[in-house]
Amino acid sequence: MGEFCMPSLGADMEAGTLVEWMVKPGDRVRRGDIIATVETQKGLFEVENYENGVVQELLVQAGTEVPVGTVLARLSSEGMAPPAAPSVPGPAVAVAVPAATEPAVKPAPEVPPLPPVSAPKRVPISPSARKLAAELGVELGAIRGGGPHGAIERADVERAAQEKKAAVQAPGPPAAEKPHPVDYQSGMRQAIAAAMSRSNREIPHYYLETTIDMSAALRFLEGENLKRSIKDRILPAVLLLKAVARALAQTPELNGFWIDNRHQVQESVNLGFAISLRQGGLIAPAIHNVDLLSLDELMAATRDLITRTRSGHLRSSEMTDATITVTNLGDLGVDTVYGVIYPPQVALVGFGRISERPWAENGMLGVRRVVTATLSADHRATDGHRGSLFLEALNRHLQNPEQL
Amino acid sequence: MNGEEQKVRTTYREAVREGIREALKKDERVFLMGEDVGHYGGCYATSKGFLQEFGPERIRDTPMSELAFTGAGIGAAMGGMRPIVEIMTVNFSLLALDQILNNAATLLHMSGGLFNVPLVIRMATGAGRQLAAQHAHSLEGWYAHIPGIRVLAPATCEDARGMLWTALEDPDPVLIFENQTLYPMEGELSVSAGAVDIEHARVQREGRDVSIITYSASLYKALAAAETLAAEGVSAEVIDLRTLRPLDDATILASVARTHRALIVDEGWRSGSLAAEISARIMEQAFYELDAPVERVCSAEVPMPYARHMEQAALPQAETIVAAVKRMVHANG
Amino acid sequence: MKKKLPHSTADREHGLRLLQQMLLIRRFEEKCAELYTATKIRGFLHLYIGEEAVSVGVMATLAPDDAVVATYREHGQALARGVSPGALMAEMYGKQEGCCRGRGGSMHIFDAATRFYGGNAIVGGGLPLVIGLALADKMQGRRRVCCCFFGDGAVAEGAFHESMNIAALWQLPVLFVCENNLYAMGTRINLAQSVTDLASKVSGYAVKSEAVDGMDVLAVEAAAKQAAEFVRQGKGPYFLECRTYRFRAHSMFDAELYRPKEEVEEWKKRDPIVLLCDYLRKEEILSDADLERSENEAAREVEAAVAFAEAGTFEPVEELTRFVYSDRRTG
Amino acid sequence: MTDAQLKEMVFRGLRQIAPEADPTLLLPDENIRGALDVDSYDFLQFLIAISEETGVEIPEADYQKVFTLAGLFAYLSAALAKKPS
Repeated sequence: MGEFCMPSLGADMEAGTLVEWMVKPGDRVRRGDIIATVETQKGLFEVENYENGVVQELLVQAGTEVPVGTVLARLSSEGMAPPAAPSVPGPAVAVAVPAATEPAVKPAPEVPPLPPVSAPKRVPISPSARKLAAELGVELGAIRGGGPHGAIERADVERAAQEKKAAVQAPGPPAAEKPHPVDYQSGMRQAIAAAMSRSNREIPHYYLETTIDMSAALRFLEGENLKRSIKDRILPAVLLLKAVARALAQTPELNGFWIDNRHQVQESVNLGFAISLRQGGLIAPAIHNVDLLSLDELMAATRDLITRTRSGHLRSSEMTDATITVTNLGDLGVDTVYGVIYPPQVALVGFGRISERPWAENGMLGVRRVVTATLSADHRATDGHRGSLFLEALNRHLQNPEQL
Repeated sequence: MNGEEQKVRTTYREAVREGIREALKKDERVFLMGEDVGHYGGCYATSKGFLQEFGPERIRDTPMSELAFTGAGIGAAMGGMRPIVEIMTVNFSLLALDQILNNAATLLHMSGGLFNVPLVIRMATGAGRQLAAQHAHSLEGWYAHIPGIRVLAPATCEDARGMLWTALEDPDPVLIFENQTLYPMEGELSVSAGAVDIEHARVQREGRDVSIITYSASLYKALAAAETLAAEGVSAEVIDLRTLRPLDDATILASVARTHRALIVDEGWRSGSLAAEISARIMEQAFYELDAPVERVCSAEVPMPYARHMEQAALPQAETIVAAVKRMVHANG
Repeated sequence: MKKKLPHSTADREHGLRLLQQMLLIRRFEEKCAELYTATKIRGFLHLYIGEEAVSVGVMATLAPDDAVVATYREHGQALARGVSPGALMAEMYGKQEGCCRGRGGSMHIFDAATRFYGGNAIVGGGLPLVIGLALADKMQGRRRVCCCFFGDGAVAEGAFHESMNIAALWQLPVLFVCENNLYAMGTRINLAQSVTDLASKVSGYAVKSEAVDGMDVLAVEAAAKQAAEFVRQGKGPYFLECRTYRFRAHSMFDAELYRPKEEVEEWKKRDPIVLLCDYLRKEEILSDADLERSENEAAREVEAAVAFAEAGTFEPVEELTRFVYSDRRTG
Repeated sequence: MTDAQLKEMVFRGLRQIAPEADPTLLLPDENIRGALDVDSYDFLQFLIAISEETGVEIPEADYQKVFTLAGLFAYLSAALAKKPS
């Protein structure tokens, strides 16, 4: 079933008004036929069809303005003998551009208000003089500024230091204590603290756990990676991310938010990928539309995201768009992770270490490389049965890695 | 003689001419192209006698088509030559700015690294000869804004003689600006003078109280100002930038860290000038070394007038430099 | 009215190859239009549909080490010159597997192997470049043709007049190919040129010139062969005006308010591909099976190009400043 | 590539992925990833850097052999000895 969408006719075209349909339901259309006219700020355009088929349904009447990508009509391809030249199976015309609905408004995490600053009378002082005063342990209040508008300059500080030394004759100036390093983490630490405590306060967590045999998945991955140069090698974590995205198709209610006591399931699958920062602290920016990405695209997106996270170049959308978070502590040798959900999301998937463990199967005992996958979920939005369906689907996808 | 290098008297013009001549002799891919470079011997006589010595193939007079012969220089460079394009003055280079910006500076990056443009373009620049507004621009700062090209401003005979060869060896386009008032300037060159580095600025005069940062013809006004200030107990350091892109931040910042004051002298107009860029970099990277705001002495923001007294009033002068430094240093009352 | 075509005898393979090249360009450009509406290709996109005979006819007469400089409507030149469709499509997808790592896009296609010195988005911007390339060849004693494609719009630019004069003055080996498609974006030629017969217009520069029917690939090829030979023998520049027409808008976002639909339909009757097919059928060179094979071949190449582009990857942002200066130099 | 160059290259690569750690303190048979708190992503970047410098692409199956400095050096010198210089 093909979809005919409002085409983008120019780099700066946001929307178009459908002026007139040139076809009606039941009409046969071929590649290259003009099936509608569209009005944009640049003028009237004849819009070309790209898929052979039969018009099933016109979804938008003449005269309405819709954003680029909106589905205008449905075409079916049955009843059409394939043309002599095979129709080029180029990408489906209808790109599933997520309808530009208003993203649900997410309340900003509370940040404690800044304490009011009492404003002492500001003494103008040159930066160099301020630094020198600190080095020489000279009190700024004690210096008379000789610069413009009474500004304090190096000369003033040097003179004050001389006077102080002469007056006190104390043994050597006091050692300037080492300025304590500013803890740049404090901002991030506060934000994490606020989110986590709100999560525990408001979200009734339930936890589910399952152990997944990773042999098939890892064998597949090792095979795939041998075909690729090391630069394009795919990490096991990427396989797990893709499996989570695919499993969510079975239980879409785990992919979304709980806001104003309403469960808001999201259509696009944006996985929050927990990345640890070397100096401590953790950020879980979103990888968008993981369900639409191939393994190679997902690996590239992950690599780009980690690099930009570590260099502090994240986009605001990546900080707020995650619809579910995945935390993978496999590197640190932890078997099981019972994670805390990032509000307002309604679920969090955790993966522990991939390790060799004894495995019993149809009466035989063997050794398999396994991983423990856990689901923390918000009991207001889903219940254990749906959670276990998700984990079961996750396991099934990892047993058929080729389809990921 | 304590084995000190044997020196010879010369002029800036002669040094430029020798630089071109040496390049033409050392590499047969090198050729000179521009208006009146051949039969006329060069508008500033920097290629006098070359037509006879090297012939019309390598000393090419061009029609008055700055855009086309500059573009031809770019094409020839891509075709394996090492052209020296002479645009008579920066004032006429505005016609060729499209080729310089959209082709020369951009091709390597836009083609994903496929094509280099090993081209040198020389232009006269600056005011001071009563040539009035259309022939007295100082637009090096514009070109120093463009990623993909290098911009040089030789102030001394040594640099006028030695920068060209290093520029010709550079795989990327290099622009060399020669202030027209410098051509008759006398100076000394060692007999074995040759190629010089084009990456670093140079401290021309050491000092403790202020760093005067400048380039090209303004260098000599700054040195004159420094002498006057010395007599009044103010020790001024003078830095010759030599390269306007990339700027040698290290030398600039090291100097400011010593003197805690910076004055930039730039013949361009103040707004959006190269001086503005240098001032911003000092504020960004040496803020805690500053004991006074960074000052700038630039040309007055007027079209350059013809009358001599008016033109001199518009241009940076040693006196204005001295006044600015005094303000910064004696601000202490 | 029987279309009169020059009777130069194209042998069977040569005729089919010309057809194959034109078909590839036509299907490639149609796919670009589709991908643009699906937001896979962005920015500006100028399609070559209708002018295929010019690039295919001229490229057939150029040698591998001749140089080519073109404009922003250069997909036809690039494909006819041998740039891989995959590298071209990936470039428009902004992927680093593109011919310029995704940095140039549709208007700035470059290729070192085929000495394709680019698309150029400044009207007339390539003309000074080509005379420089020709000057380098001449000074180094190489017998090569430097071929430059440009439109009737460029004829109004200063760069054109300055370049024509220098090319004639210094007798440079330049083949100027003017694709006169009657419109400079939205300005018809009679509203832009005092003399619209461009071939005769350039006689003022003492440059050998000729006009040819730009819809007839065999005519273009014959004229281009003669022109290229003239230039290769060092007899100086040659100006070949190809009178052609573009069937699609100037670019993707152009409502074509400036030209009547009837005029477009009239020119479509002389579609260069249809003209060649009619001729080859009349000469019993082309069978229906040949045409179908050719269509399938074109479809396969376009499909492969799209797949290559889809599978491409994005250049890491860390490479942003690479190639601003040469790696050897950047400190 | 001499042993000294190999050592210098490996340490440079380790400093790249663990800037604040000091790789020279690593014992020959200590687990690099554990000691320097290096996750699988960073370890892959490290191997990519090594492959760019030496041309040796270490397959996943051999990861076990290169978790320690001693193992890594032995593996690389063996691989380099086999490769035609």
